[in-house]
Formats: sequence, C-alpha cells, structure tokens
Amino acid sequence: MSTLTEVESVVVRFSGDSGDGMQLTGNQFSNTSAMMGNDIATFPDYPAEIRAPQGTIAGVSGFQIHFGSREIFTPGDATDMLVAFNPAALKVNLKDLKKGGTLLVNSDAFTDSKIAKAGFEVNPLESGELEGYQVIKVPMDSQTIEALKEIDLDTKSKKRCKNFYALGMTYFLYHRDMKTTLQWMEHKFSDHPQLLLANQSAMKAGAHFAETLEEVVSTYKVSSAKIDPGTYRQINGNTSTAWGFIRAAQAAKLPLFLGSYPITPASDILHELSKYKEFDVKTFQAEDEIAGICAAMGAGLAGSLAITTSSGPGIGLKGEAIGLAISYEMPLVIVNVQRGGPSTGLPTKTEQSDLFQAFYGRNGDAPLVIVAASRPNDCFHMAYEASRLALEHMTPVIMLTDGYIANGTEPWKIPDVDAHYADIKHKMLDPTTVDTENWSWISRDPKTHVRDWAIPGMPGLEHRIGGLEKDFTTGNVSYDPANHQKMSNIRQAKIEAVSENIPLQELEGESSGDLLIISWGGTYGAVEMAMRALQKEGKKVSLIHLRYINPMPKNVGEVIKNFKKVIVPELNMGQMVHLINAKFGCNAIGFNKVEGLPFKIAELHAAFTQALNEV
Amino acid sequence: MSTLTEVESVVVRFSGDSGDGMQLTGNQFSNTSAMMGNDIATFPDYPAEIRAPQGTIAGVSGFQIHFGSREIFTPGDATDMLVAFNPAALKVNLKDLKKGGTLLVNSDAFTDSKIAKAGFEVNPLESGELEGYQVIKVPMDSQTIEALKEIDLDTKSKKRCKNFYALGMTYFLYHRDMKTTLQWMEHKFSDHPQLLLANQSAMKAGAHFAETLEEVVSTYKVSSAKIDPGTYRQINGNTSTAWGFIRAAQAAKLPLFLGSYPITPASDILHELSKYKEFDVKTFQAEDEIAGICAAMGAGLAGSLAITTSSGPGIGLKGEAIGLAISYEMPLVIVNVQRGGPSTGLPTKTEQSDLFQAFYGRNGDAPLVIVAASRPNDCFHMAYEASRLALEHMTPVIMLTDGYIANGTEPWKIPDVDAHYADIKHKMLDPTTVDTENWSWISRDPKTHVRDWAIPGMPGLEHRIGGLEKDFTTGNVSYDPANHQKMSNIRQAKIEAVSENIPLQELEGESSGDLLIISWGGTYGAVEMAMRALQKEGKKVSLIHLRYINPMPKNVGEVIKNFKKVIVPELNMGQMVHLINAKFGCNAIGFNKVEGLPFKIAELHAAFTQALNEV
Amino acid sequence: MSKNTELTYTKKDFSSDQEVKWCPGCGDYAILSAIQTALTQIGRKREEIVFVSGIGCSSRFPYYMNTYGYHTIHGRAPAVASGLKTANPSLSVWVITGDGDSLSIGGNHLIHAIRRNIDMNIVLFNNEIYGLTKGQYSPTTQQGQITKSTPYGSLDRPFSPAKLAFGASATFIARTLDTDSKHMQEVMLEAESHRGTSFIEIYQNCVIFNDGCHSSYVDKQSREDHSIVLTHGKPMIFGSEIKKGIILDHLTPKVVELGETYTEGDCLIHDKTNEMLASLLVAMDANKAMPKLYGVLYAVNDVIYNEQVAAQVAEVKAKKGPADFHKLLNSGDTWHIE
Amino acid sequence: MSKNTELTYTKKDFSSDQEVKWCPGCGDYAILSAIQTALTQIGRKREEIVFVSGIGCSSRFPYYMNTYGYHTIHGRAPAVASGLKTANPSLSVWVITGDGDSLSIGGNHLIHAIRRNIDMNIVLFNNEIYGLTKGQYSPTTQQGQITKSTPYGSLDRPFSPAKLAFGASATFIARTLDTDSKHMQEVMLEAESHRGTSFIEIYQNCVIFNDGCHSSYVDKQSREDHSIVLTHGKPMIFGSEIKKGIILDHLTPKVVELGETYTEGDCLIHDKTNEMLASLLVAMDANKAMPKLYGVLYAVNDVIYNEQVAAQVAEVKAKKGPADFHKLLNSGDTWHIE
Ligand SMILES: Cc1ncc(C[n+]2csc(CCOP(=O)(O)OP(=O)(O)O)c2C)c(N)n1
Ligand SMILES: Cc1ncc(C[n+]2csc(CCOP(=O)(O)OP(=O)(O)O)c2C)c(N)n1
Ligand code: SF4
Ligand code: SF4
Ligand SMILES: [Mg+2]
Ligand SMILES: [Mg+2]
Repeated sequence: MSTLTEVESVVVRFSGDSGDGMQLTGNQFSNTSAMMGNDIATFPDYPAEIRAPQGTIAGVSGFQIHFGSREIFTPGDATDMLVAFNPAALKVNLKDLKKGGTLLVNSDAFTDSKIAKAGFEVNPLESGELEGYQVIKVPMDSQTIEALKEIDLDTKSKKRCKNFYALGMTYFLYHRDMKTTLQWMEHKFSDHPQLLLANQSAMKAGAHFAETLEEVVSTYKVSSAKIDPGTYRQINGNTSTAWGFIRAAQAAKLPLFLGSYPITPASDILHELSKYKEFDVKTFQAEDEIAGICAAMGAGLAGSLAITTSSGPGIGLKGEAIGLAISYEMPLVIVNVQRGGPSTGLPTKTEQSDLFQAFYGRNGDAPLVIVAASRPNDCFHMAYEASRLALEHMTPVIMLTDGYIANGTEPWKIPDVDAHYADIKHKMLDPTTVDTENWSWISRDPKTHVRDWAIPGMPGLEHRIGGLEKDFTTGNVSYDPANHQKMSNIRQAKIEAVSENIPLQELEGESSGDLLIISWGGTYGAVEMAMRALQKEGKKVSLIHLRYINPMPKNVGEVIKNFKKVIVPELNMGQMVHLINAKFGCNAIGFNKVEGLPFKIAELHAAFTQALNEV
Repeated sequence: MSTLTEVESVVVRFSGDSGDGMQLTGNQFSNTSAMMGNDIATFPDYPAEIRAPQGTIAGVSGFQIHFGSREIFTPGDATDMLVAFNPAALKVNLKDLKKGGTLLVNSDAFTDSKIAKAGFEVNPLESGELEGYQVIKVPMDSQTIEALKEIDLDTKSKKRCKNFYALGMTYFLYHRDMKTTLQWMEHKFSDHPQLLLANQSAMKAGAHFAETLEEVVSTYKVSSAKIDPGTYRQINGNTSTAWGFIRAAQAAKLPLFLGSYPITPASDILHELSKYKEFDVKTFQAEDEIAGICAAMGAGLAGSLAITTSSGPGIGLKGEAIGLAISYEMPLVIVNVQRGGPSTGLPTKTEQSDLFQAFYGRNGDAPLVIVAASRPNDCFHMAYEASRLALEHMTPVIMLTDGYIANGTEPWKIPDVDAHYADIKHKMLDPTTVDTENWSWISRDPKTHVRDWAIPGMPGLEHRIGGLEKDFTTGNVSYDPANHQKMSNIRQAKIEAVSENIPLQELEGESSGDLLIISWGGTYGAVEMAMRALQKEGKKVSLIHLRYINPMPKNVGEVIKNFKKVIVPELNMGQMVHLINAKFGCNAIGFNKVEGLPFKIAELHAAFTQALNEV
Repeated sequence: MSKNTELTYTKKDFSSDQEVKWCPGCGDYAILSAIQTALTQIGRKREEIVFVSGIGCSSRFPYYMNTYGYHTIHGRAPAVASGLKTANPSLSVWVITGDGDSLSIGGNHLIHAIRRNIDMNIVLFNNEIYGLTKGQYSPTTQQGQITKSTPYGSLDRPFSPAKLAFGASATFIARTLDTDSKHMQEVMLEAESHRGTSFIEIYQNCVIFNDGCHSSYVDKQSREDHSIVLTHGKPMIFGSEIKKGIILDHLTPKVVELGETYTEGDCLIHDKTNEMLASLLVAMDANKAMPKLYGVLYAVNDVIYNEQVAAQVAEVKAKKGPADFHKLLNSGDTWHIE
Repeated sequence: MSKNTELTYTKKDFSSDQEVKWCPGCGDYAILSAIQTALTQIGRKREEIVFVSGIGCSSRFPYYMNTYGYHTIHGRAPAVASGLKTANPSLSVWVITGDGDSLSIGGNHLIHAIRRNIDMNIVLFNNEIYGLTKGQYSPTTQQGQITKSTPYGSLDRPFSPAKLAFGASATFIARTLDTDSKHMQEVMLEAESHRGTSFIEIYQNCVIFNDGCHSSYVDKQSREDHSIVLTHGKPMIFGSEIKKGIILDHLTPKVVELGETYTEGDCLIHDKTNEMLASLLVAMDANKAMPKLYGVLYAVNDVIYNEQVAAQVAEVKAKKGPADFHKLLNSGDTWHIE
C-alpha cells in the first residue's frame, strides 16, 4: 500500500511542550537535510517567554523545516507533515497542515485532562475532525519505553527519548539518512553511555516501526538541490550578525566593543559575541539600554568598533544617545532586532514596525544611515556593511533585522572572507602625520564631508566635543544662526553622500512592467517566492528588495518610474510605503500585515495578483 | 528740528548685559504699550544658559517689542530703534536695525576693553560704521548718577537705574505714557523708598533729557489699535499652557498632576503649575524624564488629568512610556516645547524639528493625537484641547509648542471661560451603574472605539492592564495573530475617529488659487503677515495653519486639491512637507530654515513670491 | 488609612481568573500565595489595593491578583507607583519587581522612591538572574558565575540590595525567603503597617536559570546555620545544633560559638530603630562569609512625601481660599478695551 | 599606569583656549584651577587624560581643559566613561558631574559605575541646585527650601551622596570644598592614585541660585567649628577655639568638648580602610547636626572591572590561541557541495 513519491520540497513541523526537545529535534532534521544536499530554511517558534504549565497552548514549542531540491527561501507557508507530541500542539498547528498532509501524533498524550487543557471539547483523534489528513497515531511514550526496556535507565529518562523515536519515524518517511544524527549523539552523550544508547536505540526503533507500519501510505523523496559548490554551514540571523561584526572589526583592525542590555529577541547577539574574547571582543552588559549605547560610544571614542544591540522598546531609550552620536559624527552601529509592538507588544513575535523609529526616533533633524538584512545569512553581510559605513563615514548606522530572521536558520555558503570582507578603511588619524597646529577635529573631507577620527592617547590632537551645536570650522560651541543652518545642511549632505559608497539597487525581473514590488528586510524569502510564481505565470512583475534604506541606492527613483503600479508589502501598518511615496512622489500601495508572523507566500501571491488586476 | 511722525507700528529692541535688566525694561515698555491700546508682540532673547562674563557677546540679553495701531502678529523682523547698553549689544543687534533707524547707545560703556571684548577692532561710535543711523550717544551711567545725586544710595545701586533712564528716553521718543511704569514701581519697591525714588527719578530724568536733546530729530506716535472690546492681559506661551491645563482639569472636574523634569525651554510650565495648589494641582519634579511621564501615568491611572512636559531630548526619553500609554489607551498629555536640535543642540533657541519625533518616536505602530499651538495665547486653547481630546478619547496627546512662543508674550483677550472652557466629558465610570459581572476594562464605544475609565477605589471593577498585546474582548494578554491585527487596526481607527471631534480646518483666503501655504505651530504670526501682504498685492494665495496635526481636520485633503501649488514653510529641514506629501500624494515644496530663530516676514514673502512665480 | 476590621476576605478573593504561568517549581508561586494570604489580614478593601510591576517573570505578578494591577515597563514601576500614590494617597500600593527590573534598569527609580519615602511596599524578588530573558546575569549575580552573557564568568561586583536601600535613606528594610511562607506573611504585614517606603527583599529561586542560588541559607536543612532571623529586642543568635551568636569586636560584627567564652548576653541585641546598628548590619550582610539576615533590619519614621504633598495642598488652600479661575485670569496687569 | 616622572607641566598646559563662561564668583572656577594644578602632579601625559561630563554648569568643565574631553548628555557621563575606560584601560578618566546630573537623572549610572569599580575619578560638584536650568531643587537640596519649582518649599528628603556611594559598594569616598584649593588638590591626587572608582564630592557654591548653601562649613570663619578634616590614623578632633572631638557612645558617634571629661585619646581614630567605621561615618555624615567630614572617608582595594575584563580577554587568548576567523566560520557542522 505504501508508495514512494518524488517531490521538490517538503515542509515538516515538530511541535510539542517546551520540555519535549522540539528545537533539538528540528535542528537534527534540518542538519541532516542540509548534509544530504537539500536547500533548507527553518523557523523555530518558541512560546512566550515564561515556560507555561505543561500541556497548555501557551507552552507549545515548534520547529518548522522546509527542505527541497530547489532554492528554498522561507520555512514554508503550510506544512506537509505535522508531528504533534500533545493535544495542545495539535490544536495550535492543525490549521497550517495542508489538506491530505501527514499527521503524526503521540496518542499517549491524548488523555482527557490534556485534551481539555488544549481546549478541545472532545478527543480530536476520535471526533472525526482529522478526516482528510493522513493520521498516524502512535503511543510514543509507551513504545519508546518498550523499545528501551533493556537499557538501565529510569522511566522518566526513557520517556524523554520519545522525540528521537518520532524523529526516527520521520527520517524513514522522508528517506533521510540517520548518520548525521547518530554521530551528533555520540558527541553529545559521550559522557553518558546509557543516554547515548537510549537515544540511538529510540531513533532506530522509530525508523523501524515506521517501516512496518500499515498506516504509512506514502514516503517521500527529495533529491539534493542544485546548489552553488562550496562549503556550507547553517546559521541563524543573530549569530550571523555577531560574526559580521567580528569580521568587520578584523577588517578594520580595530577591537570590537558591544554595549548592550538583554532583550528578546536581540539577546543572542550579546551571548554570541561574549564567547569570542580571543578576537578582541569586549562585551559590556550595561545597567540599561541607555548605558549600553553610552558605554559603546565611550569605547568608540576610545577607538573601538562600537556596537549596541536591542529591540524596539530598548531602541527607544537609546534615541537621545543616538542623537549625540550624530552630533559627535562618530562611528557606531545600532542593531534593532524588531519584534511586535507597540510597547512591550509581542516580544517573541516578528514585525517590521520600527522603521519609522529608525528614521525619526530622535529630537531634531538627525539623519543617519539605515540598513536592513534580508535573511538570516545576509545578517553577516549587512553587519559588515553597517560597520563599514559607520567607520568610513563617521556616522551612526542603524541595522534592522527582525525576530524572524534572527532566530531562523538557513544554509550559508561560507564566504571567501579574505577576498570579500577584508579591508575597511576607517578615518583614524596617524598623529605623527598631522599638522597638529592647524588641525581641527571637525575638518572634513570635501567630497564625503566626513571628519577625521582622533582618539585619546594621540598627542597634539586633544580636543573637546559636545552635543551643543558646533562651529563649522573650529568645532567649538556655536550659537550662531547661520552656522546652525550650515551644520544642519552638512549633516544631511554627509548622509546623502553615503549613496556613492553603496551598490546600486538590484532589480529582479524586467526593468519595466505592470507591477513593481518594493520590499525590505526580513520578508525577502516570501516576497521572492511569490514574485517568481507570478513571473512563471507570465505576469509583468519585478522586485526591488531594499537592504540600504537610508540613503537608498541612487537608482531607486529611476526604477520606480518604469512601472505602472508599485506595491510595498510590509509587516507593519504601512511605514516604508509612506516613505517611498513621500520621497518619490509616487502612489505606491501597501500590503500590510501585523500578526506577529512572517508573510506567507500565498497571501503575497494573492495580494500581488489583485494589484495586477487593478493596473 | 524734531518732528512728530504718525506710524502704524514700531519695533524697539532693548539690549545689554544679562545683568542690565533688559527683560524688565522690555516688559515695562510692552505693558505700557498694551495699556495704551496698541496691539503688541514681544520676543525675549536670553543668552545661552550660563551667565557669561560681563560685556561679552555670549552674555547679551535682549527684549524686542513690536507695537502698533493694527493687528500685530510677530515681534517684527527688523528694528526701528535699538537701545544698546554696551558694545557687545551693539555688535549683536546692529544688523537687525533698519537703515535710518534710531540707535540709542550708552557711551559710558564704550571703553577700550569693552569695545575689544565685543570684538570690535575700533570704537564703532567713532569709526563711521554707524553712518546711516540716527545715533543718540548718551553717557547713561554718569547721567543717571548725576540725576540721582540727591538720593541716599550707593553709586552701584544708582548705576543700576540706568535702564530706567533709557526707558524714560524711549518713552518720550514714542509718546508713551509713563503712568503704568511709575505705578508698577510703587508696587515693586514699596519696601524700598530710596529705590523707588531713584528709579522713578531716573526714568523721569531720562524722559526730560530726551525732550531737551538736540540730537533727537524725530519722535513717533502710534495710535491705539482697533481691537476687539474686552479685558486684556499679557501672557507668554508657557504660562498660557499651564493655565490651559488648570482650566481643563476644572472643566473635567479632575485633579491635575504634572510629572516633569526641568529642561529649557519647558521648565517654566512646571514652575507655573507649582504655584497653584489651591486648584488641586500636584507637581512632581521627578528624577528624570522617564520618571516624570511614568509618575504622570500613575496619577492618570489613579484618576487625575495627567500631564508631562519637556523638550526634545527629554521627549526622546519618554518614548517607551508613551508607547505604554498608547497600549493602555489612557489619557495623558505630553507637552514638547521644541528647541534647536539635534542632541543638546541649541537649548535656548527655537525650532520645529521634533514633529517627526512626535509622530514616530516610539517602537511599533503607535498612533496618538498631536496638536500644536500657533502663538503664545493659543497655548491656553490648545492645552485645553489636548486635555479634552486625551480625556474624551482615552489616548495620549502630544502638544507641540516651541521656545519662541513659549517665551514670547502677547496680549490676550481674557476668554469667557464659563461659556467656552467649561465642560469636558471624560470617560470615568460611575461604578454603581456598571454591570460589574459582564464588564471588561477594554469594552469600547462602538463609534469612537474609546474604552471606559475605571480607577482604583472603584469596587467591582478591579482589572489588570499591561504593555503586552491584549485580547480585543477580554483585555487579557493575547499572543493570537489575528487579535494583534485587530488591535492594531482599532488603535489606528480610534485615533482617526478623533477627526470627528475637532473643528474643520479654517482657510484664510480664497478657496482656490495659485498658492496654498500650509504652516503649523509657532510660525503663525510671520506666515500670516507675509500672506496678507501678498494678498494685498493681489496674489492668489491662501493659508491653512494647522493646529490639529494628527489626525488632521477632515477637509485638509480637499482644500489642497484646489491650489496649483502648495508650499510648507517650517523651522526644520522639511518634516511637515514630507508628511503632507505622503498623506495627500501632492507635490508640496518646503521652505525651510534652521537658524534657531523665528521666520522673518520678509523672507517668507520672498519665498512665497518665488513659489508664485514658478506656478 | 485606618484598618477596616470588618472585611473577611479569604486568600481566594485575591486570585484573579488568569492561569499562573511561571515554570513549575518557581519560587514565585510561594510568594504569590503568601502575599494573597497576607492581604486577607491588612484590613483594606480589595478595590483599594494596587499592584504595580515592571517587566520580568516576577513582574507578571499583578495579572494573578484580583486587585487593580498595572504591568508597566521595565524598571519603571516605582515611578508609576509614586505618581499613583501621590495622586491618591488612600490606596494601598505594592510594587513587585525583580533584581534586574529594580536594580539594573530601574535602579534610579528605586533609590528615588526610597529617598522620597513614598508610602508603598516595594517587594523585590531576588533570584540573582534575569529569568524572563532566559538567564543573563543581574546586578545581584555572584562574581564568577557562568550565565548566558558571561560564558567565562561574571566580572561585576554584585549589589547588596539592603545596603543600597540604606544608602538611599530607606526607612524600612526587611528580608524574607520564598521557602518560609509564615515569615513572608509576617514581613508583608509589618511592611504594610510601616508608614513610608517599605523595601522588602525576598530570596527567590529560579529553578530554570539559577536553581539553588540561595540554597545554603534558604533550604530547610541548612538554613538555621547560615542565617539569623532578627527579632526586635532579641539577641542575634542562630544555628541548628551548635548555637552561635553575633558579637561586636571593636566595630566589626563577628560570629562566635556560644558556650564557655561567649554567652547570649554578649550578643548584639537587635534594635530595628537604631540607625547606626542598621548601618553595621547592612555592611555585614553584604559580606558573604557572614550569616544572612532575615526579618526587619531597620524601621524608623520620617516624613512621607505623599503626605507632605497633601499637607502642602491643604495648607495653600487654607491660606488662599477657594480656587477661582477668573481671579487667576485677571491677576496682574490687565486693561480694558471698549 | 605607572607614573611618568619626566613630565613637567604647568597649570597653563591644562587650560584650553575656550573662554570660561561660568558666572563671576561661581565655585566652579576654584575647582577648575585646583584640578588643573593637581594634573601637573599626577605624572600622566596630557593626551592620556580624558574628561567626560554630562549636562549642567559643572559639566561644561571639559571645554576648559586642554585634554581630551567629551560633554555628553544629561546624567550619562559615568556610562560613557565606563565604556571608554574598559575599551582603553591605559587612560586616566575623569567624570565631572553635578548633583542633578549624577544623582537625579544619572543616579543609576553612578551607582553602577561604583558597583563595578571601574577605575576612574568621579567628581561631583554639589551646589544643591540645578544651576544650568536656573534654579530648580535637586536631590541634595535641603527640605523646605524655596526654589523655582518649589514655591512653597521642597518636600523631598535629600540624598547624602557619600552614604549613597557607600550603599553602592564604593571603594573610595572623599569630600572636599571649593574654598580650599590645597585640600582639593590633595584629594584629587589621592583619588587618581586609588585603583577603582574614586567618588569625590565637592561642596560648590552657586552664587546665583543657591548662594551660601554650604557657608557654615566651608567659609573660612566658621569652617573649623562645623567640620572635621579626616586624616588616616589621626583622631577625629576639630574646632577653632574650643577643641571638640567625636567619640563613640555605644554605636552612636557624638560630639564632645575636649577637656576634663574627654581627651583626644577618647576620640575615634580615623581608619579609611575600616568598612564598619566607614558605615558609621557615612550614616553620621548624613545627620545635619553633626560636623561635615572632609578628606578621604573610605579607601579600600577590590577587584576592578576594567582590569578583570582585560584579564579575561588575555586568559581566553592564552587558552584558545590566536583568533582565526576561518576556523570560526568552519566550526560546528559544515558540508561541502561539489
Ligand atoms: C526596555 C526593556 N529592556 C529590556 C527588556 C527585556 N527584559 C525583560 S525582563 C528583563 C530582566 C528580568 O529580570 P528580573 O527583573 O530579575 O526578573 P525575573 O525574570 O528574574 O523575575 C529584561 C532584561 C524589556 N522588556 N524592556
Ligand atoms: C535629557 C535632559 N533633561 C534635562 C536637561 C536639562 N538640564 C540640563 S542641566 C540640568 C541640571 C543641572 O544640575 P546639576 O547637575 O546640579 O549641575 P549644575 O548646573 O548645578 O552644575 C538639567 C535639568 C537636559 N539637558 N537633558
Ligand atoms: S524562568 Fe525562573 S523566575 Fe522565571 S518563571 Fe521560570 S523559574 Fe521562575
Ligand atoms: S548658575 Fe550657579 S553653578 Fe552655574 S555658573 Fe552660575 S554660579 Fe555657577
Ligand atoms: Mg531576577
Ligand atoms: Mg547642581
């Protein structure tokens, strides 16, 4: 009865209680798939911050993997297979399972009390509401315990192996090679031979059980993808960001200093950077976000590559200091890993609603550079770029990512850093070559308007800087009216001049047509997929996905002019579309969603189609 | 030789050292003119915060009065008469004196050292550079001392009376009645008969001296203006703001609570409100701006009309709490008395560059109501309006003023508060009439989307509110995707619905034409004057001056459509023009200036004329 | 506010309908229960009680209380509570906060609330870690500790909360522990009856990110040997088997064994109203080698900000008479145009 | 950093070309002069010295120093300085701040810098008023004082800066006065040589908004009767005509007249390294009835944050060997596509 189907891509989601090891299980599945040459994208979905009581909706933890034999950009809209370890996991995830999809459930967990806790009126395994899915009911707890009966371990520990039992089954269904996970276990449990044996046995037992299972109607095979040759690794956005900074500091031959205060979902950048002291990285966990940025500024004044990281509410607190950094004209990178707002909002959910804040969250006319990463592995590149622009242009740079790409992982072709990420030319002076008598700290490069960087320790270049307006020539405090205008103009011109130092905007698709999609930041994967689908349907649609947000690449205005209609999909109430319309005087429309979730390809496809129909 | 000329309006500026009593002198001149039935506007111009050494440019303090027999909107572009008490005052102010204008200088102060301190190479009284002005050189120190020789006072105290000696001269030149000042002196120096005598004598001596002075070629008369009948007083913007809040609290029958932290130029609102405890006003000088707004929020939660006041840098610090107030949907008024930015910028100078910050200075999509006062006495009205909208719509409201109107005074026809400022209907519940069983704190008015206000102490209405996203129905914490969208929509819709509760935008001029001027906030006076001048020239130009900034009055979009061109003059690098273009899809141009100074009528006239020429 | 003795609440009356969402085994549960029980005895109506918190696991507390409750923003609860109490002094105001919330981002508001002596109870759940953000070190984390953000060990010297509060001129300082419900309740009751800011530190266990950080002095087995329960007027003695006491050697408090050389009579007598003794106790308490102190370390009366504000308003009203807005409008120079 | 003894600066070498813009008669002038003079003796090169300030009259200080100088934002100087010193521990870092800047908006950064014991000198100009914003009360303003924002008298209880610093676990606490240039210089030199955060309070007169607020204990005539200059190892005696001393009555420091009943030998001997004595001194010092304390109240050694950071970096480098970015990129699971 069981059939083998060859498919292009598959989406699997593991879901269970916080304590069920779902992140681990998902990671193993995705590593294995990557090793087997598939392209992948993953989406870990933690519960809200506090571990809720077992078995509740609030306590559900999930991990979704999309793997395929073609390029994969997103973790997938709907799932082909759902592995539900308890009723709450089923309740939360069923709506995303494709009709006809495979549902593997742990029937041992479907006790009356757990069913009730999940909010089901009746047992869904019996109520008929699972009709239309390929349901595989397995008493995972008991079968795992049974499979491990020979092993000398307490029952609780044996039960804990059920995630690998399920993983074994899933590996069988998708013709995955267990080798990678078996090896990983050997390393992980090297000090616990009993645990090693138990977990390995559980996985093998699961795979074996699946093989014999009558219910199993189909298995699926996903060939390896045609992928650029090279060495690959998986990386999530926050790690990628951290590494980008480490590399930028190396390229600039400067020490790296992070001043930060923990906040979800940005904390992992702090955690990651705190590991690499050998790279001359100092991390300073400050008493609050204000002290975080101020300490970073202090380090920047002392000659470090200065970074501060946070999320929306914390970025708000940094506004005054960002203004000071603008006024100082000093290099500083501010990372905002965006989450759902306003206020504390939805700390563990993703959103793009801090774009306005990045542009305008300060008093006065206070322009700075803004960049945004488009996907987990692009965080490396944009962190490097943010650092490069900060150092080359003596300016604070805001780098926007979001909870979705920060936590999401995807394969990353390890770049040739010696070729492409090797040399940042900052503005730090060599005091021995300066005519100290006639030097002023505020003297500028005539073309880029960028000032020099002199730091304490350099003899003869002692100077004083403050947040009061400065005289254009001497850098001293000035209340002169004309000077304030001049300084305001130069601050703006300096940022605009950065457009000479960034790549032109890439356009995907024809250079003219019916619909231009303008997207930015972490929505790239879904937008790209939706656009490709439309292009395949023969629609005249093109895409510019912005990563340099302020200033924008010089050709953006030109590109826009060649399309009949412009649509700006965003995970906010309409921020980029507002900026685009104000800046380019066009009548772009927005497609907006604020549900704390990334875009689905399907909803974008529908929105773009509708926009095309209205052209 | 001396002639009497009748003129429509005159601009006089008193200028001297910080210690010379310029603010007092200016105030007396303006009070006298107001009492004589002129319309007036004044501009006090303090030095930067710290009292600089005597005789320096940085220490110059000035006070400008514009008085006339017609409506006066601004303190005037250029001065008809300058009274300069020392060389530094001359240096700073000469460029604003009209050619042919009168210059009264204290020649005693033109010593070599003071001349040098002011940055003159040679004595300007002798160098010929004052040619073209009507220069009246008077050794004020010695003449004052001489005039008071009979009085039993030390020389230093006598010398201090020289400002009144000069005032007496000025009164004579402009046919001012000394009565008001003489009476004021009686009150002021009631405990110091010697000082009273000295000051009165000095002023009279000054007037008498002017009368006999050969140099005095002309005196000027300004008839009283045709002014609305009523009782008038002078008021500056900060006092006006404070009083507006006191009245609003009375009208709402609520106590008033201000949580604030001192900052220039907003501190005077705190000072003013701290005087009126009999009105149930509590002022809380907090440890910082964050605590200021948070304490105000605490008081608001407890049922007070909650206010917080600051200027740009401090408003930045309040961003996170403003987001919380939006999330709580609670009434709160945040006043930003804008000053020059970015960063610490120009603390004592005026600017309008915090408009973007008001709209967007927070994480997430976080809409609120924004209003802006147009002139000193309009602060009363807009403070009342801000309070009314906050209380009627359960929302934070940002009220923008600026250093110029905050410190500037003008006559104010005392309003009939019983008729026009008498009743604010807030949303506070009467707990005895609530069905407490089925009540939820988040239940809304279906039309306005406004929730109820229940405060601690009300039995049966106990509830919990936080900054996490809330369930639309129960108000409990919710991470549900669809709910977040719904709540984001309702927060926006609620603010948009405020447009039903504000007056339609007034249009000055024809309802269609060549040029529409859109201005906002404290630039009203100068813009109005420039527009009137153009209308007199027959130009097809109209004005809408915005005081309700978000939401805007419903008819603004319509008005814009009927003009060929739109220009937005602002004291920033182009913020409102950006918003107007994004919102209405028009191609308005900006006229921008950031010099820390208000617009001059002439520069606006020129800019509008140029825009008209380009139509 | 005078105590209303007619109220007969049970603990359940103070439980909201929200599911409690801390990790199983978290010390917060016991604190919640102790405070709910204590509230049945304070003689205040439920609607007059307000809980204000910042952000953190501990700060979710108000959601579980069937009183008025405000979950505010990180660190700012003392400021919100200050405004609330000053605006309406008749409320019973409780601030719930964590070691990160109150001592890291909220440190300034904490010391200023204490300085002003605003009449409220500040309850600090000290688990020496950031719980909600998953385990970074906090200002009370021990030096050298490995946490998420200190993979090579924390380098910061920790605050001693009691010492900091004393430095900020606290009028009431107490400490209790999540494993002793009765003691917690006693401390809460004494804190509520204190007039002025009551600062209460609770040793609280975070089972997930800092399990056992307090165990030597909170666990039933070892507690008695590593801590003293202070009682006003009683000597400072402790120990389960061997009785020990605190004596003063010149100025330095020292632990001695009671027996031949020293007797109870040699030990320091606790006097919660003695400022100088308190200054030694908080300094000693910060010393890790010394036993931990439980109970009320310090309690004195001083002027209370919210009372002073109310008094000043009353005074001005008495002096100036009823407020008249027309009089205000017409004050100073006015003129009339016909 | 070791002292460079070959430097021969004069005071003028530390004056910038900017015109000093404080009010005539302001106490800030004397402090500026004392610090400029002290710097000629610390043996550090001018370019290695950095002044960091917040906002306030006092915070304009860096503009007048011919060193590196950063006038930052209100209250945040300790945070900026913390990063600066941690990034480059070889600098001599000075924070200049006012009572509003450091104790109001900047209170949290102050106590955290002190807690971490970052090696810098924090010099607080205490004029008990907000000078720059023209005269509102500050956290050190006396209760009842009429100021711009308290027309009916201030209601806040003031902080005692020394007590607060001690509560925050300061390792160095000193006080000096703007009317005694020599004493200021001595204190600055001792502060600079202290390793860790040196907290120095200076009584400073604001002639415009709070003239004479300190006069009884800073003016030449009355100073000796209302203050004690502490010297390590010396008894605490004071007084111009009648000699007085401080004795300990049980735990409470008391002023006695020296003569028949009490002699110098009965007086407390100052020991700046004694934590318990320091705890009594700072508590006593907050008492307005007692004489003011000048000199170094407390000075002990403890671990220094910036040193620990540097040591940890060195340790990790020693253990892990030279940093290799390629190794990092290839760490963990990788796979190869041909
Ligand atoms: C402005 C801001 N910064 C950071 C955070 C992230 N954050 C939330 S709670 C917390 C620390 C919580 O620690 P603690 O107060 O000790 O509470 P616990 O969870 O341990 O009870 C942090 C850093 C936030 N919510 N807001
Ligand atoms: C964020 C912010 N809030 C408020 C201010 C206004 N401000 C500047 S200095 C100051 C207080 C200064 O007092 P203090 O620190 O005692 O210094 P002093 O002038 O007395 O030397 C205030 C409130 C500011 N510049 N920035
Ligand atoms: S993380 Fe720690 S403090 Fe937070 S709920 Fe869990 S056990 Fe309690
Ligand atoms: S206002 Fe006071 S502190 Fe400021 S410069 Fe003048 S005297 Fe000095
Ligand atoms: Mg904690
Ligand atoms: Mg001060």
